[in-house]
Amino acid sequence: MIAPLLTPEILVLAIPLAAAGLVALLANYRLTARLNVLAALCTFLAAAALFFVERPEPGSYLLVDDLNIVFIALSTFVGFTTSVFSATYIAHEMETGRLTPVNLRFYHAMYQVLMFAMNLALVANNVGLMWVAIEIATLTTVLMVGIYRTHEALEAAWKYFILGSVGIALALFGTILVYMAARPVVGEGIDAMVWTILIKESVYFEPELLNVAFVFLLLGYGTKVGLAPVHAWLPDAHAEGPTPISAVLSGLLLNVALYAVLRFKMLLAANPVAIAPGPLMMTMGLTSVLFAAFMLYRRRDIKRLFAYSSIEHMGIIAFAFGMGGPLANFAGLLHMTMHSLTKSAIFFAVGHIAQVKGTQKIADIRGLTDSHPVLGWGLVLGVVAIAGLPPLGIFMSEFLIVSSTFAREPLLAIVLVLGLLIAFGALFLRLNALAFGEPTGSLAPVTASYAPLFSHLALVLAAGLYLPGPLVTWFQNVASLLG
Amino acid sequence: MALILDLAVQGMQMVLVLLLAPLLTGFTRKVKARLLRRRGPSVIQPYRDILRLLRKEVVLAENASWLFRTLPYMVFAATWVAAALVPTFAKGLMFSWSADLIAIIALLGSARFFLALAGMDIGTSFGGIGSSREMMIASLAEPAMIMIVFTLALVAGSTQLSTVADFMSSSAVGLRVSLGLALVALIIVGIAENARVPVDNPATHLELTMVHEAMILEYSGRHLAVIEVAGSLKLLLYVSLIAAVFMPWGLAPTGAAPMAYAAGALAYVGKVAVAGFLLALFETAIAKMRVFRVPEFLGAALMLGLLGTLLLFVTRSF
Amino acid sequence: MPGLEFDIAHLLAGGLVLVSFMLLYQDRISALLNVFALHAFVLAVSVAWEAHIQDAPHLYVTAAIALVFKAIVIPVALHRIMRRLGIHREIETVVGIGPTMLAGIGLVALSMVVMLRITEEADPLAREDLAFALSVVLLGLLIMVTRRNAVGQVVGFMSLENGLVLAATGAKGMPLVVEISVAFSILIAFIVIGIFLFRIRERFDTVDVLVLDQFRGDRR
Amino acid sequence: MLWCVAALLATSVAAIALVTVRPAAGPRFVYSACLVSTAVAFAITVARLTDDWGPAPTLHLPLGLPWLGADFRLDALSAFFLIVVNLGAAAASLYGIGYGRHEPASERVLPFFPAFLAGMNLVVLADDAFTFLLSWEFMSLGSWALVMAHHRIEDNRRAGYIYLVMASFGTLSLLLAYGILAGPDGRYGFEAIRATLHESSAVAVILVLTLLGAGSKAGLVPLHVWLPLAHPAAPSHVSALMSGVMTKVAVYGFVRIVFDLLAHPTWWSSMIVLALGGITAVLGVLYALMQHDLKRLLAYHTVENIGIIFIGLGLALAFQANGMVLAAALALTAALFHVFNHSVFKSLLFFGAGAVLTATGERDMEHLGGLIHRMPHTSFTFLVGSMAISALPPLNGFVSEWLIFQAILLSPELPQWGLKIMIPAVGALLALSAALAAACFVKAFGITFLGRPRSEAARNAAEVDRFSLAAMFAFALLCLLAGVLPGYIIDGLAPVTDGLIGAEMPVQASVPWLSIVPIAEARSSYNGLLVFLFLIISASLAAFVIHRFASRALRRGPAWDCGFPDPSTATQYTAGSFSQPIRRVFGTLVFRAREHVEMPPPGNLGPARFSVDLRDLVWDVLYAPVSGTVGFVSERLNRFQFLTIRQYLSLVFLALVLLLLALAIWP
Repeated sequence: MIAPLLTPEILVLAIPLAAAGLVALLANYRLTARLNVLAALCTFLAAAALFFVERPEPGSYLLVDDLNIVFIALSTFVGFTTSVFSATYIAHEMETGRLTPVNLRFYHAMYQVLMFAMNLALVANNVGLMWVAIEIATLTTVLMVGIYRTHEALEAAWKYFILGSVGIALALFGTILVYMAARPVVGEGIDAMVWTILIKESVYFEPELLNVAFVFLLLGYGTKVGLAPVHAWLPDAHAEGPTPISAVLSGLLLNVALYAVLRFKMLLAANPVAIAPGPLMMTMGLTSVLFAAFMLYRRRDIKRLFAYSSIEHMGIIAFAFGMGGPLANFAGLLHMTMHSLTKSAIFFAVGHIAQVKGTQKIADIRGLTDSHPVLGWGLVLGVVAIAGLPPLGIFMSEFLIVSSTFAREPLLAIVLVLGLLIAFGALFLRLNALAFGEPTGSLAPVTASYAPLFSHLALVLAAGLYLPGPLVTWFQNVASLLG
Repeated sequence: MALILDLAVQGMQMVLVLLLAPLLTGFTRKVKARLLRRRGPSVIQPYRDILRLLRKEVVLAENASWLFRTLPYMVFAATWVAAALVPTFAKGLMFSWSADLIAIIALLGSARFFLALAGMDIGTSFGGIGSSREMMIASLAEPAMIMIVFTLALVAGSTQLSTVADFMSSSAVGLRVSLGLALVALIIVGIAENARVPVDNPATHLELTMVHEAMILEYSGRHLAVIEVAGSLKLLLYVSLIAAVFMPWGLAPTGAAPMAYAAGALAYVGKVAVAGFLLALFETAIAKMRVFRVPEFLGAALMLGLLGTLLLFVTRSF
Repeated sequence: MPGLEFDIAHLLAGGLVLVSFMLLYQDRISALLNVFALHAFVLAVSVAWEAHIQDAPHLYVTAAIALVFKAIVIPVALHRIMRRLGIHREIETVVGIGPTMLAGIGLVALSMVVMLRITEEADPLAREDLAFALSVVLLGLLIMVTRRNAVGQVVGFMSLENGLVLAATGAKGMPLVVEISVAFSILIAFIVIGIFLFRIRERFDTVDVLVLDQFRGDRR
Repeated sequence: MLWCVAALLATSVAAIALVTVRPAAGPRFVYSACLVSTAVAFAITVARLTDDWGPAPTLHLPLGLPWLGADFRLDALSAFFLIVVNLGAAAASLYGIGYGRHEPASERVLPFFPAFLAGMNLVVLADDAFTFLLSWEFMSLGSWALVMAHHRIEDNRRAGYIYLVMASFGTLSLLLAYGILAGPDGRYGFEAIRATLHESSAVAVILVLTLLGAGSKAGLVPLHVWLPLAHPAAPSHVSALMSGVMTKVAVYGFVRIVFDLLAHPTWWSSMIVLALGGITAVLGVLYALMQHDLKRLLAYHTVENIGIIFIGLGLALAFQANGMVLAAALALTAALFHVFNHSVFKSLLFFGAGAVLTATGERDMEHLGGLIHRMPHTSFTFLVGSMAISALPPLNGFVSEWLIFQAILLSPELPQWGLKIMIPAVGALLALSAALAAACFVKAFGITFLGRPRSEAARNAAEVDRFSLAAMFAFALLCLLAGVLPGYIIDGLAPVTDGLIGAEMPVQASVPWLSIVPIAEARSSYNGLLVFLFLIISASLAAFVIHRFASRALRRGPAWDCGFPDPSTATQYTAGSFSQPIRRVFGTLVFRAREHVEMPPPGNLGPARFSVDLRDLVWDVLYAPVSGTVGFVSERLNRFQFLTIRQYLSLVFLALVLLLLALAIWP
């Protein structure tokens, strides 16, 4: 009778939750770190299993479909590699005494809770449940960002918390409005919040309500996605929190929030009378791209630099999805996958750098390719990838986005290209300083393992050259699903 | 048989220009002297000089390179070949098609290139002055020359000198503004290229005013002789170029009877004499100009050439 | 007799908006907290009324939560924190009270316009209710924006949450999950804010956000 | 064909491994591997181009865009450019075998060198937009890494940065061009693109974008700024590749898009190309004249030659637009011929510069001189290269420029008055640039190799290794052969023009005496072989006669120098003083050149100082403002990093209110 509970989608949720409790109880931090990795691995395996078992009927709470399965696989994988990275990273933090064992128990527990929350948000078939999950994720990350208890960390966490909870509130209001729109059609009760039913019936929904709802949802979840002008928490949270958390934030949480936005976009797109959600997303996307591109120039903190680049890429993705159509959607999905892999890889590299050099100031880091060749070239490769140069994956997605956009919306495409170029210039300006020139700072070798970093980069490289057929058809289905 | 005859004619032309060149130089010197109320050296003085130089030994600067010693012959060869390809007394010579007008200009260009290098080899300040000024002048003279070629080629529909000459002697030419402009431009370029007054003074050795002389300052003996010959060949070349294009009368057609050739030769000598006289007259009439006036002088030629090309469309639209 | 029910519901919802305006008007922390208690109380009553007219008993729970936590616990707690931090001086607002009020009125008008565009099919109760709720939400945001002081911002945030609750309860038959999540989130929010205030207390002697903002490294 | 590319990539991977384990054996292995694979590729393509032309072989790989795959095609055009690429690459590898030994940072060169070669090969082979752009950018990336090889020098970093930004600018504009070509539903295959008809407005946009894209890589003014910075920064054999070969790949991109994919250009589009080409040619050579850094001078000459090539392409466009296919074939042949020539002699010259660099460690001509005594072979090959690039007969540079002149002379038959008037003017620019080039190389060769050494390093220079010499002599020989036997190359180009324009020049191999006749013998003809023979015969004849019958005596003595020989080498003409007259003529308006002379007053024995400052107008007018704007905007926006939480909240608030307002006023 226990058997029905062991379906992958349950496991994906159960494992992290259990692990969280366990870790919270254990004292030995080495052990907890290992447990953390182990749990993340199991979660990933469970997620992988999703591909092989036949899908369960969408219940009123859980759902597994083409769209979210991609996200789940991605997030669990990155979660796993990040946990590997974090194990060594945290160990170093212990040695330098920035963290106490108590902090660590807390940290690992929160890490697993975060995993749980994100997976829940992804498999939720219920807009209310999804909302709850995203809230939990936010609150946990708030706590983790503040974990160093320095002035900056506290301030970043506070900023994140205030802005985040306002976002929460807006999103909730939007959700309520959706319910209100659905109720007359679907009828009262739980059904009016079940995703699969909503999407079926949304043709008959009250368009005006949907419009208002989407505005609130876009701003609410958009805060989590980090779209300008509601991005403000993102750079500081990335810069002040522990690096693994920055990696998870950029790599996963943003995607999860975007996933939520996409769900509701589909809802609106299905309704003939409601306003087209595309233009809104495209405007916010372009704003983010341009804004972030310019902001990149004045950055002095290496982690904040890449945080802004995350904003830029989220903008690109939002733009692609806003543009819609099979090509653009495909490109958007691809770009999202590639970005979370690449960006987390970059944050791994940055974490190593910051630990080796003992600083996050760009001005104090020089000539990495000389002082730490592997690390330096890893960073170069990562930046080359994130800047959209071949033969890495992001080149392909940007190629598709731009080329497919230009024929339809020349002006927008040109704005986008402008933003890309400006950001490109900024990134390489900084890279020149970081990776080349006379090396400065400590020459101590890196103790941590490079495995997560280079496994990500290898994946991105492989994807840039060759996408396996099944994956492609998968993406294409999803793209058509997104309309 | 015909082949041999052609070869003979071609050879004759080569020898003829070689022999005639110093004579032209001497002749102009003589006329100039006369115009200045001097008796002046005899007309064949240049031959004497050259023979004397040939017999003298070469005094070579210590750090002269192998290039310095080979260059005179290269200069000479380039100029000679170019001169041999310009119809003098007969057109349609055997090898005249092996290089058209542009190629001839380019040959002269290589001659200049070599000479300028020679000027820089020893590493003296005068050599440098000479070369740099020479190249500056050339950088304006060559495009002007090319524009003149354009004008001719667009009129005659060919860059082949024989064809051009044919066309110019035919009645189809008529009187054209652009041809006049081209003639003036060509004369200016000729003066500049041959380092004559007012661009340069072949007689002076006043260091700072000389261009051509400064480059060959370090040469002596046979090298100097060869270069001198090349110089006068170049002068002759320009004269015969003007003659062939603008006074194409009396040019013997291809495969004509020997008498025609003789007549052509006579006509040619006549033309050369006239040209030499006019040149001398011109040189005595005006004074040398400052080096940095030269660009304007040549710029005028360039403008004239371009104008000539453009006016073609006005006078006759293709 | 539905007419009366509607009117009372509207009265309460409108009352909530009114109280929001009062919040907007306050410039002393203690007074602010008291008014917020009132705010929560009105909310509780209106939720209870909703529960009555929708005869949905679970809404009474929500009403109770609102009453207990928001109207009593939180204000008291904030009073104590305030006293511990020794800040009973008045809150410096960013813009004067007058302009703020005007802005608030504009916001209410805006929410009306947006909401009343909704066609009549959606039942009128929900419609009016949403209009009021939206204006409460917007006013809450406005409070957060115009207060320089962390407590003031917290209060603004919570009045915003009240607006959400109002909307949720106005949504007929909205599943329990939402109320729970609301209460839950408020709980979390309160705890976390508490933690933060403590930490901030450890670090600096005030919760004034301006001071927080001053601790900004040059590493940007 | 692709196997060679694969071999190259494999080499680069192997190189990474190698430099990590055994740096010592690195250079020899890597360069030999490159040499072999490129040589094989060269042989294959030559065979393809010369034998009777069958259907172009294609290859489909399941790489790249999933539903499209990566397509490769070897048609006449790509075959020709492959020949250019692999010829240069092979020579550079050969040169590198020797040069690489002196390379201090070989671990930063070896991995990227083969990758760079592979990238160039792939660009030329690609048969769909994605593969094309991927290889294109890959090529840029590889060369960027090579430019950054000596990254500790500040200037090199700056050069690399500017280069990469310009490169991605070019790629993005090409990307936009392909965006139009492929249409919204993404038909990226070249076959599909050819099949579609584009309306004239789209054609215009595409042409401009292509000019921006390919031009920025090829170095068209005003997109050239990166080129003279980046090319000299790289190791010399890489500079040779970048200048001699990579710019040609850019030309390939232009030809491929404009002549092949975009079948029907409009006549006025050719005017843009012609104007750009003319300006580029003249400005390039003028910039070059002002330099005294040998490698930078050469880089600027690349700009000039690119201008000449684009003049040829513009002519071809003009003729093609008016259906004069024969003339178009002539012009295109001339342009492609010049592509080949330039790749040969520019590589040769960079090899020479590299040799000088290894021998003396100097790039600044003001510290060189007299090298002809110490390095005779290098100086001989450099002389040949200089003559070739100065378009002097009987070498190859002259032939292609001569052909372009012939094409220009056909312009009066064009119907449009604009072109009638414009083309002769462009011809004047071409002639001007040719003459200036001659001046410039008199300077380059004269200052560097002739005269007396101006520094200790130059005094003690020694001849370079035999590999480098082999590469240089091979190319010098090639310059001569291509000059005296141009007919074969023209015939070799026939299938290319045939494929692009549908016409070809008359067959040259059958013409007696191996001379070349573009249109008709009565119109114009040129015989490099005869001219060469005449020159040799008459020169040796004269020498023989004189030595036989006149004196052959020779005495060494001090230089005459008008009686005042000065032992100090400082009295020689310097690079700066050599170019002074031309600077006076053109400089004042092109560079805003200012000359400052400080004469010490009489009695003061201090030295007089002479200084010149030149400004790059293009930089001042175009680039400085752009970077200034970016800086300004980012400075303004930067305030958003330092807002208080409340202000951020107000941002959110404002966004919300605005959106709601938008909804409120929504119809």
